[in-house]
Amino acid sequence: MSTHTSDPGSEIEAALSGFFRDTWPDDMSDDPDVFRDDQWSAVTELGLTTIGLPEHLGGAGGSLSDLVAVLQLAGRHAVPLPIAEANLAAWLTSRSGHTAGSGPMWSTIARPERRDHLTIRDGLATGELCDVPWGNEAPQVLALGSAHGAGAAAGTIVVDPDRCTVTVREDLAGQPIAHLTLDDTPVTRWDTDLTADEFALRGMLVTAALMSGAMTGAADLTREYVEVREQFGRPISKFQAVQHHVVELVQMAVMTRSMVERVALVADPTAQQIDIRALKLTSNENAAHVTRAAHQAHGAIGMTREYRLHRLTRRLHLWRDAFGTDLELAGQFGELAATAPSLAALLLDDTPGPAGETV
Amino acid sequence: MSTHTSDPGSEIEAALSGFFRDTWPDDMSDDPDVFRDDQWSAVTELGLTTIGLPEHLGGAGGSLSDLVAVLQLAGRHAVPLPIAEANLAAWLTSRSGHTAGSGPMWSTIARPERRDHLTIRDGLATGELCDVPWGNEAPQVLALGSAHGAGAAAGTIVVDPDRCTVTVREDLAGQPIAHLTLDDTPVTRWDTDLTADEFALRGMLVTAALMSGAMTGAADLTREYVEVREQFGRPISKFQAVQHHVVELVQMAVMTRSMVERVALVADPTAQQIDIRALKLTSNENAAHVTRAAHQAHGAIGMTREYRLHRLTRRLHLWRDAFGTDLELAGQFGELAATAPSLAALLLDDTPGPAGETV
Amino acid sequence: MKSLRPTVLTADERALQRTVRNYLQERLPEGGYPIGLGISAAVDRDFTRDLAARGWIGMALPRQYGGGGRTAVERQIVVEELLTRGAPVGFHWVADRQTGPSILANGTEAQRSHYLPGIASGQFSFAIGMSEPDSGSDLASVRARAVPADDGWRLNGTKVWTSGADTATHILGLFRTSDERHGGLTQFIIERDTPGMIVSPIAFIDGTQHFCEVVFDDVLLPDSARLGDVGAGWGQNVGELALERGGVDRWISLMPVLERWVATIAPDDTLALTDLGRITARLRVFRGMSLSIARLVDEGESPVTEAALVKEMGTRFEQECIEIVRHHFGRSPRPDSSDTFESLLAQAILAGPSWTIRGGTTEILRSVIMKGLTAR
Amino acid sequence: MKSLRPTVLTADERALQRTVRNYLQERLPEGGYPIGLGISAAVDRDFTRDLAARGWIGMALPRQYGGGGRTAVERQIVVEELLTRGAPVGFHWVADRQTGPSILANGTEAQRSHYLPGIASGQFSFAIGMSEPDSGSDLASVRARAVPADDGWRLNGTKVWTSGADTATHILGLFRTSDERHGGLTQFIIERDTPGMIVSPIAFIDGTQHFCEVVFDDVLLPDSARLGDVGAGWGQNVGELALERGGVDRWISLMPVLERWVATIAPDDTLALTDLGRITARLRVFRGMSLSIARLVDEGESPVTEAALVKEMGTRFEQECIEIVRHHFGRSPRPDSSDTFESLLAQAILAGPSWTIRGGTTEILRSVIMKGLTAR
Repeated sequence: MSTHTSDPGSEIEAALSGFFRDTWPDDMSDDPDVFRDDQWSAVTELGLTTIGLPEHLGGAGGSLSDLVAVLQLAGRHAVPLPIAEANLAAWLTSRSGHTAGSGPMWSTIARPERRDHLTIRDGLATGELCDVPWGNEAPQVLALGSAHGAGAAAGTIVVDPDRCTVTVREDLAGQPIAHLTLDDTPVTRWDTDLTADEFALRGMLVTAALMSGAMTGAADLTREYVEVREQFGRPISKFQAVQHHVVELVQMAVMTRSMVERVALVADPTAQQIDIRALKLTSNENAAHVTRAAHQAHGAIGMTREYRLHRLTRRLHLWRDAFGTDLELAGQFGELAATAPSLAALLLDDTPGPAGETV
Repeated sequence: MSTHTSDPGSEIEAALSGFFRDTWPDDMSDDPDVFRDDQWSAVTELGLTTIGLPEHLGGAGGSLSDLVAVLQLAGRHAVPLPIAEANLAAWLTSRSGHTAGSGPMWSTIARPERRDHLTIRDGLATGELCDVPWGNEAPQVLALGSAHGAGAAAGTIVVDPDRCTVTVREDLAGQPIAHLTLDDTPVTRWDTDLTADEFALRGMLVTAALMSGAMTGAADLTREYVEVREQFGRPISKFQAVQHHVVELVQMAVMTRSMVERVALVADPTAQQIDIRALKLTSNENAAHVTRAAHQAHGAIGMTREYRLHRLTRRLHLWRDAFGTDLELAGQFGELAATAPSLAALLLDDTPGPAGETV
Repeated sequence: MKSLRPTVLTADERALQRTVRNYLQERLPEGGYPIGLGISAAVDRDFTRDLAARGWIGMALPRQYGGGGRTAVERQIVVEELLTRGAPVGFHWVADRQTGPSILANGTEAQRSHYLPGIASGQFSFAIGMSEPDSGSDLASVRARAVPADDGWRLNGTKVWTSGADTATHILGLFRTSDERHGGLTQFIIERDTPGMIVSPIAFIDGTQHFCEVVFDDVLLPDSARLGDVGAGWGQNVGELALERGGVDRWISLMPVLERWVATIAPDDTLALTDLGRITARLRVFRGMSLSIARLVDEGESPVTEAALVKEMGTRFEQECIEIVRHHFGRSPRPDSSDTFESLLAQAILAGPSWTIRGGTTEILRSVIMKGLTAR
Repeated sequence: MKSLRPTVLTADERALQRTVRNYLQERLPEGGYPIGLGISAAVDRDFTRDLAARGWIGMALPRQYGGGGRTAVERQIVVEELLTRGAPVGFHWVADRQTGPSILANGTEAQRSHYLPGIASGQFSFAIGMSEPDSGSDLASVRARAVPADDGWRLNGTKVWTSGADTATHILGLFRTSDERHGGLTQFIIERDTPGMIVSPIAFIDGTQHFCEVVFDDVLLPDSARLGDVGAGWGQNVGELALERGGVDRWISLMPVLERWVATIAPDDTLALTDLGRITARLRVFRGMSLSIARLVDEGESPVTEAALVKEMGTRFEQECIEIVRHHFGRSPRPDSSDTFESLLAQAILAGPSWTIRGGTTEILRSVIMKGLTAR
């Protein structure tokens, strides 16, 4: 029986939690203003940007559960580095028949964006990629053409930011995002059978893992704070209203974690379609509860940059809109549910095949 | 200054609250199984079924604020009689150029219903009127034809239930509703310039007044109960979570009451378009909070018919869907807001005229 | 708190799921049975007997007592299929979910040998006599009293809100045997025909009569009717409540309504589809959590906090779902409608508030969770 | 609790509304001023002076002190027009809303004659020094201390989360003058350049710096700086909080975001229109309540419970609105965007959680309401 309830990412979590805690300690209240090369080297040397990819494709090996465990740690410690983005880009590379780079030749990815557009002719690309995370720091930006209006057969586009006009901005969490303008810019094109949908699903899983970690972080932080903070002569944890905030935080964190780990465990792409969308949608909604409850339990101190809560909640805000917003996902999932032969089977079947048939 | 903050229904409220309290006392736990003729006579003799209508039209006189005050009392005491329906029918009668009947010749009204249909030829009507409140007790049923698919020019249709096939059912609150089938049934037709929309607006106001009363009743009842009920050695009102339920109940009741009285005060049909829709939509949403909070604060006892809370909450459930459901109203109000020249002016102008112009 | 480790169904478990599903599809044809929502399931002794014949009652009880000797996950699989159909499980529901396991854990050998086969065969139906007029969330304030008498016990007092007592063959009651707040409570099993026990239905808000008052007027019991040690009732009761809370019935009972709602949604109704998506996604996530809890039980854990955590969210979520569905229904549903969707929705609207009260109120559950967290 | 009796605007009041609206349309052309959300309004001394010149600051203060001698309702009308535009009212906001009335009620004649004209003319800007690092919701635990010294007072301690202290000309601070929990608190007015007072911005979650720490290091004040009696500070502070809570700013501050959102809604976007309808209807109802509260003030009532009741709902509702708007925005908004809607939405997302904290947390307000109810 224990095969079904093993905790698959637990080994790597145990091995790496010290690294994360030491490098981004719990008492960090603000992010460093710059991309820390030393930290990034440590991250890449540990193989975190390619974990979950087979070694023969240049990956660090390990399972999807291992990747999820790493990203939960990254979320838990609000790591101000593009671990998830680089890992996603490495996966895209491998799914495009290439070997994922490691060391200095890492890539970030361009998320699907309504405002993006790209046209490619004779190896020259023209268009825009908006809000590319860490697009100013990455040596390479990968974009799945079909996700950016470049036509379904466009494959994976490899962009060198140095050849683009780059405007750097800040996202909601204060992390750098780059606006890339391409104007007959030479790009490399890789063939891939990956659909925009498959890419988005991987993006959802990766983002939900980060969110799960950040929710756990916010729950832990709040539980600590309410024991220490006193008002009216006793720790605020003694107030029923504060307890309700704490309970909600734990519920949201436990729920998100349990689902993201469940999805990683199944690891079967045909089965993940449903569970990953459910995961991201639920994570988005749970994150809304978490930010509200954590801030409310913290009071004024949580609204300052001097205190570390904002590092978690600002990232949660950001990730809610990455790879699937609530309305998009709810609409998609709703159509899926409405066209399923049986709603009960959709919920209860572990691996629902086409037409609701149980495999 | 006091002219603006007078409490216009307060006199009639003071005059009648004793009658309501004595006839439908607070410790009534269930409704009588039958329509009580003696109670109905008392109600009609007091003029409650025609209050708010001018005397020269057969009404009992009084203002819209007086009508609202009476209906709030009816809601507060969960009166198991069609006071609101009869009053609405009397208004429809007067708006059709006829004199509102009193005494035994009262009418009830058919609410607009998607499933209804009526065709009329040579004074003979064929079709169906569904879920007509108290349609089995009323000597007459009035329907505004345009609200039941009988064509915009159909006027007010006067139906004699004795000439229809009548099936009696129970609504959510356990009150009788009749399904009327007409098959070449002789009906009377009155001309009226009333539109289906104007009729619905009046219906919304009347229903919201009932809801306001029921919310006040649920809030009062809960406040009493939490002081008396003890758990863990003290009144449950001492628990922060229970206090939050009480606060929410009071908020919802105060809010609904303040809005329904505000609408009654303005009494200008062109101004009411906006406020009445806002009132009914908000009342619906508030009622949802009230039923949840009141039941949660009461615990198991509130779920029994032996205790009187259900008389209020079941009616609230029912009234939420009468004359405008949440989705209908929200959609309508949304279009209104989206097409207004200024959202701020829509909110802030007391009597916004056409095209947002301030009168 | 235990982490809710991820798990999936094995091939054998999926096979069981198919078997149950196919059986119920035949046994319960649409329109051929009274549909109930979770705990409000109809009582149908024939159906109970048919399930028992297939080994689907008392599944997790040991074989030596007539049980199936199967896992908590296997039981959950059966229960899921039953509840999503609103099957008439009312007769055996309480016994299968909580009284059986409780008697197994706390009963004497004689009690096990007598009651458990009766439960597993679908002959015995239990109701739980816990709450009293002045003792709801604060169970320790129970006042119904059992005093020693003639080698046995004499019971006096009143239990209320005892669901299913009208059709139960046995009542499992909690009685005060001393004044010690928690240590003064003891459980007794009372057979239905015992002189002095009077069961009277209390009309529930939806008009049904399964909610009962049970009066004990000098009821005499032999000592063999006592379940567990004198003074052990509180702990046993808490254990039962955990069983009551952990199940899928806390988020799945609205399925008969949801299935019928889905069938009414127009393909271009973005609003309804969006709402449906939100609901379904969350239910799917709850399902994963319930499965993880069942696995913990099968590993010998006692996931009390986890069960409370899911029950608290699940019941609140079901209430939100009712709100959403009624919005889209668009008119006031009639409880007496011949349209199943309409009448079920009306029932759900009326009974829904009880879901965050029964089996521990939202407030009590949050304090159970909080205690579980700080105990870590 | 007073009932919130219905009221409508008089013809004169509607005329004032038109005048203000027309003026602001010219004075604040779209794109020509920094838009702020409620309490986060920008500081613009020129704008403040222009409003003062029109008599729209300190409106409800008596004429003899430079005020307008007008009603609370009239002040609300002006404030509504300002806030719906996100006007840069930051410089005078606190003084106009609460410090002015408080000095009028509690000050000496000399204080009234000095401060009130300064406020009404837009010269003086106040910030409130209440909270301390260990004293947030529990204000009575204030530890910053004032001790008698040289015919005056010596102040030591630290105030935090003092909004606008960086640009204020005066701080109104609450200090401990004895150990009595409530009776040991006294208020002082401290001018900005007073030696020993150090104002340091604390970075707010959205990156702005209006949230300040104010350190008092042996600050010496004459006794004339004391506002009200020694030991009367608690009561005065409670009175101010009521003023802080009653205003329309507790439900209207999101209007600049909502106005811009509406402009983006496609005519066939049922989902967005439905959400917009819900929001607008409720705002319209809140407006009626705020108007009734202002009328009560004009009648000499002190609607403390009513103000708390509306503030508690209003601020929670504003947070719900942010959730809704961000759903429809459909991507993560950038705080540094050149698109006003996008940057305002980003600000609202980040700052929104503070709305149910400032001016009394949800939890504190509920207990204020509860007390008000039982006092009836």
